[in-house]
Amino acid sequence: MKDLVGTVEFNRQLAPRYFHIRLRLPEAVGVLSGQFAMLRPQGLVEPILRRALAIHRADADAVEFIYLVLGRGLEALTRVREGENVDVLLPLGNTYPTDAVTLEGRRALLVAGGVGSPALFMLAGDLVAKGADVRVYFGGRTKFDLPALDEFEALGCPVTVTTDDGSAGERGFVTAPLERDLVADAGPNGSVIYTCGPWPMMARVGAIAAERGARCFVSLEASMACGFGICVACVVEVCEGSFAPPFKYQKVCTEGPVFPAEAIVW
Amino acid sequence: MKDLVGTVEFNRQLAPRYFHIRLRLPEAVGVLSGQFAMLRPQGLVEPILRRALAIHRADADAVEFIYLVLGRGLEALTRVREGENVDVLLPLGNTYPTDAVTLEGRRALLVAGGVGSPALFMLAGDLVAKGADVRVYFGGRTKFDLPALDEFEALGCPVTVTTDDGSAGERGFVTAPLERDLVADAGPNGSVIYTCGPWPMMARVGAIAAERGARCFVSLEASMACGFGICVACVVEVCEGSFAPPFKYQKVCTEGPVFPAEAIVW
Amino acid sequence: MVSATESSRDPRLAVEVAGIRFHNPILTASGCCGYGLEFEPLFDLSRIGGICTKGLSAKPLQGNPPPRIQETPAGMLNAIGLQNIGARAFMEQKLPRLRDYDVRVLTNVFGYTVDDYVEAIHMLNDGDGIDGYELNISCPNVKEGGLIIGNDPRAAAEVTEAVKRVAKRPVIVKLSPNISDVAGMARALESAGADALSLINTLVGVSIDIHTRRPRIANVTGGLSGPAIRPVAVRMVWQAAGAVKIPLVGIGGIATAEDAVEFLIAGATAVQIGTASFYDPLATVKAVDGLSAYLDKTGVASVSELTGSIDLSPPPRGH
Amino acid sequence: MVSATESSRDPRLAVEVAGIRFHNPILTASGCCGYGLEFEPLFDLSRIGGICTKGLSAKPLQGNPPPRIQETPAGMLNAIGLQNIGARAFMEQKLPRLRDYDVRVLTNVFGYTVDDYVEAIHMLNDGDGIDGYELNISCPNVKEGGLIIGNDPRAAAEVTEAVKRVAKRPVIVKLSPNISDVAGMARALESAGADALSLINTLVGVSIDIHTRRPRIANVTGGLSGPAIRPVAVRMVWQAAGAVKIPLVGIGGIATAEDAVEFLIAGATAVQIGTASFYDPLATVKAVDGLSAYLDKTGVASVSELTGSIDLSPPPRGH
Ligand SMILES: Cc1cc2nc3c(=O)[nH]c(=O)nc-3n(C[C@H](O)[C@H](O)[C@H](O)COP(=O)(O)OP(=O)(O)OC[C@H]3O[C@@H](n4cnc5c(N)ncnc54)[C@H](O)[C@@H]3O)c2cc1C
Ligand SMILES: Cc1cc2nc3c(=O)[nH]c(=O)nc-3n(C[C@H](O)[C@H](O)[C@H](O)COP(=O)(O)OP(=O)(O)OC[C@H]3O[C@@H](n4cnc5c(N)ncnc54)[C@H](O)[C@@H]3O)c2cc1C
Ligand SMILES: Cc1cc2nc3c(=O)[nH]c(=O)nc-3n(C[C@H](O)[C@H](O)[C@H](O)COP(=O)(O)O)c2cc1C
Ligand SMILES: Cc1cc2nc3c(=O)[nH]c(=O)nc-3n(C[C@H](O)[C@H](O)[C@H](O)COP(=O)(O)O)c2cc1C
Ligand code: FES
Ligand code: FES
Repeated sequence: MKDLVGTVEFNRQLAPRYFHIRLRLPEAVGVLSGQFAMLRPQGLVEPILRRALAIHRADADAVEFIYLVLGRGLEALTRVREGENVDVLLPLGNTYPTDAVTLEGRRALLVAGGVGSPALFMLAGDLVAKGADVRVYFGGRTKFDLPALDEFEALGCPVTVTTDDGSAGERGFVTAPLERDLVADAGPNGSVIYTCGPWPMMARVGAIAAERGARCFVSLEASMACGFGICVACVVEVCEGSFAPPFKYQKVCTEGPVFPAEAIVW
Repeated sequence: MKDLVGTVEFNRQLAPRYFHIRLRLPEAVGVLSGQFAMLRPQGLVEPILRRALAIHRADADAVEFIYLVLGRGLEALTRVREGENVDVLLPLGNTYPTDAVTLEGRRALLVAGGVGSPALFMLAGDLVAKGADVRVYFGGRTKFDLPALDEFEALGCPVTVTTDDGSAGERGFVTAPLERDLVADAGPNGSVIYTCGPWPMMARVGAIAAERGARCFVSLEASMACGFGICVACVVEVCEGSFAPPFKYQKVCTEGPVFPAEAIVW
Repeated sequence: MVSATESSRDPRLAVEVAGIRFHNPILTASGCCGYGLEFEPLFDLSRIGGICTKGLSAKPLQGNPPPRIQETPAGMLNAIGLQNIGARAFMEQKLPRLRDYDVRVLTNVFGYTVDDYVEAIHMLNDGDGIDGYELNISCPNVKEGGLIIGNDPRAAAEVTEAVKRVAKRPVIVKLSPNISDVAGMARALESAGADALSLINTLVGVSIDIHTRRPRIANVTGGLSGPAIRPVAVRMVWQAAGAVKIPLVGIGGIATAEDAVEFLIAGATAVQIGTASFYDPLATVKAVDGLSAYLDKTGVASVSELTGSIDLSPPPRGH
Repeated sequence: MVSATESSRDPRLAVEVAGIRFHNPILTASGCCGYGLEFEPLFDLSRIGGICTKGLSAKPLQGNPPPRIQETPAGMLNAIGLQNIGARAFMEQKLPRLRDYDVRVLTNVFGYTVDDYVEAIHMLNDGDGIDGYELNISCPNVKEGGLIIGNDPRAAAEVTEAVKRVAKRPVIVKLSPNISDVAGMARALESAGADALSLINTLVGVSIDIHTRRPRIANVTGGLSGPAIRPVAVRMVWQAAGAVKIPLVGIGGIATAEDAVEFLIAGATAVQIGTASFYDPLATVKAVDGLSAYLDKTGVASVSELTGSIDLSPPPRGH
């Protein structure tokens, strides 16, 4: 974890309210898939808090993020231009357990919902690079809510797209093709599901995995003030026994953001 | 007084910490010399208050300001680029009484200190246009503190420059050449002095005027929250009898910013 | 200027506080609108629900020496010192012109002793066009050696009772936020006969220039207002709403219709916009229009349905 | 990590509070630094004056359900609910590693009854490497039906006296800002034996989502912190400084060395940085360096000369 000053290489709009930013870093930082960063335009006075964004891509000395503007924090980020600076604390959080895929040869099913996709992109790339059998399920409300779909498609693994309104791919929820394929696929080795998206979607994915006996890892979001464990704001309620006592609340920023689906009280 | 949205035509740096901004207005606004505006980059959340700036120049549908960045309000203004919007409330305040110059034919001595000069520039232009005998005394700490000196010089009236460090014009305070000329000039019609600059400078100019029996008008600054009379923050203490009772404190934004020098408790 | 007519008004916005009918729940806050007339060049005063004047005293007051204000993060400190022309001059010079507008007028009143309040109210009782009084009780009590009347439920109730005895119009008492027990204060004022409560006044603050080491306000302490204090104000409205039955007027950091809705949901029937008018002189009229838009979008039938509608059921997971 | 050595330290920054010598007056605030160790990857803990831990109770606590925070203008609300691993686990798991650093450690302690405090202090008395205690008295008093101990001088003094009887280390009592009479509270705590006072804790606030009409914090109320509250905190430090002789630790919205200096001038001997560490994790070390730079620039010989040096002479005209 380092607090660095990143310099904007580009910060471009992908779709209404979606942006893609690339920051050059003053030093190399090792990033694991699923990790995130806390960002704030340098010198910004209001709003005070940094925003958490999944690391979409990491090179030796640069990182990329894809973000959906909900309020004034990320709105302020959209106004930062090439050559300007962004304070960035990274890398934060844990990573996806992948032994079951890379060592045991199970299939990896990545289920992304909207802007949950950046949290899965490095994982997809890593697993494809290791020759794993990776399938991506990407759901969005409309065709404008499939940020960086082209980057997933460029990885070469099969990508199934759904939209709530049918404006791209299958009409309906992304859990429909997932369920279909899980039934069709039910083989001896089974699958490991990795998912990031809206809470109800992840809850449903977790339930599907439990029904089918597939392992499932979810990448959670939570309101964060610090991103590195000092505020104890970002908690999620976990099931008894899933973590060492005494806490039923675990911090998403340090114990997560990746959790086994069955550990979460949905 | 109107609350308008101005669009930046240019916003360029003149010298370290000095900027010159031009805003196109959506409608024509009649501006008198000495009036000011309250500005804020549109959508800015912090700092909350607008900043008061003298109207340096006004065309039918555009206004210009010259400003010295002291803190984060005007700092934020420097970041607004061509085509972006600025909320601007204008025109505000009173104007300079000029009958003694234009009707009685007295000489006008304009004494500017640093960024006090924009408050005098329209006056200088108006008086020169009316054929008055105008002399400008422009003092700054250094040669970098003489904003828009070239614009004063372009008016064609004599401009005497002083700097505290001698980096431009005469070394010393601007009150030195003023005193010299007032003595030399002492004729039947006398002079009218108009001044805007740091408080101690204006206090000294007022005292010089009083000694010599010259009329003197000062354009004051004060901490302002609103600029149009609703907060009662921007007061200056006035001498008894100089304004109608009951107040010894007068609002700079509505009773001023121009006051007869002798009305002020310096 | 032609005044807003009945027909140009959104009937869904009408509210009643202390028996006073307001066209809409957006009022100006005391000390942040002069005597109301300062807004004449900017908008038709009849478009807003009400005007609450600068604090008036029986006699004119000079106020504090400058500097009187200082900007702070998302807020400002002020110590104007209640400079005002006095109740008499207000009635002679300002009130007749306010009568040109179809807007409710509350006169904010303050004093250092019970007699000060009573004297001012006696004068204002004669004012034609005043709809109600708002008592500012956040002044040092000179009798009790400078303790703030509004921080002491007994003193505050005493002022309220004395004023209620003479007032010919409804009395709204304005709470100081510099207290530990809002509910207790609210109950004391309700028992003392207040027709409504408004809250909050400013939080006491200090700012020091680290170069000169001098306070940035000549009076040393000033009142903190603006968006910075909004969460404190919403909390106090919510606590007062749980304690009393009389209506509440929410104040504190309100800048937009959305902010106003937050106070209504917390328990207010109307709101006042203060500091925001300094940096957004049209904030009040924009908030009126914004309230209509909010009702359109949400399908809520009227603003009064919002009052006290806070939902305290547990939130869904995943937030 | 190699610790800051004596020689790398600026001796002009050393201060003493309640008999505890700090290398410099910059401490972390409770609840805004975990147990200190979370900063290990970012900076050498020996560079700052002290660490004030997350509030510890005798037994571990689960804390409140989420959402626990909400951003507000220039500030934030929190209702963490004092989730903590308990005094015992702190001493076993955290304290030994903190001893690797040359930094003073204050353990923040809280409880719902006098006995809770005494029990926690008894445990912590055994902790090797603890330099002092900070009592958080802003908790609801379960005995008195939920009234806040820190809002009542008698209850606060009672806790202080009980703790002082058993504490083997200096006791700093942390004031709630939700009170009307800071000076009175400060005097009550000084009389009760507090070795120093720290102030302020958070202001109580509420924020409501106008779309769901639900409070944005599951606990409904939360504590307001951050730059928004700084003027209130400076004011309270200044008022407390005028009321008591024991040293003060200033807290509230401090983000930079300049902010820290403002609190020192108001009367504080040291300060704590809270919320700022969330958005600027290096805020504390930057403030330490900034203090040295301030002394260089102004020629002031040491930070302790700043304490209480506010200049109340009338300001020059023209401001
Ligand atoms: C570990 C982690 C990784 C994340 N990765 C990404 C990412 O790669 N790309 C991305 O676009 N976003 C990501 N997010 C979510 C992102 O942090 C928030 O959407 C962002 O903070 C919102 O900031 P804002 O300024 O746009 O809106 P704010 O002003 O903070 O909020 C505006 C509105 O959105 C609501 N809101 C705020 N945060 C959330 C949230 N997390 N979920 C739902 N509603 C919220 C608020 O309650 C408010 O109503 C991630 C979050 C976490 C914790
Ligand atoms: C009627 C009027 C006309 C003005 N015309 C101009 C103009 O044409 N050009 C121009 O550059 N400025 C002008 N000013 C002054 C200008 O308004 C302030 O300098 C400005 O508000 C500072 O804003 P800031 O954000 O840069 O600094 P802030 O963040 O507001 O303040 C930074 C520091 O400067 C100090 N400060 C703030 N305002 C003043 C002030 N008025 N005088 C001295 N110190 C101050 C503050 O106390 C603080 O220490 C005018 C002021 C008035 C009242
Ligand atoms: C400059 C100024 C002057 C004020 N004068 C008064 C006053 O005379 N009487 C009063 O009751 N409140 C006065 N107030 C308090 C406001 O009416 C209001 O209660 C407070 O500012 C909080 O609201 P806001 O955040 O919207 O400004 C004043 C506030 C400001 C900023
Ligand atoms: C998330 C959070 C948790 C806090 N937890 C505690 C606590 O456990 N004990 C305590 O005394 N104060 C606690 N505080 C209060 C801070 O220590 C500090 O007094 C307050 O936040 C004001 O300082 P700041 O504005 O610098 O944050 C907490 C504050 C925050 C923001
Ligand atoms: S975000 Fe602060 S502890 Fe997780
Ligand atoms: S600036 Fe508000 S009254 Fe003059």
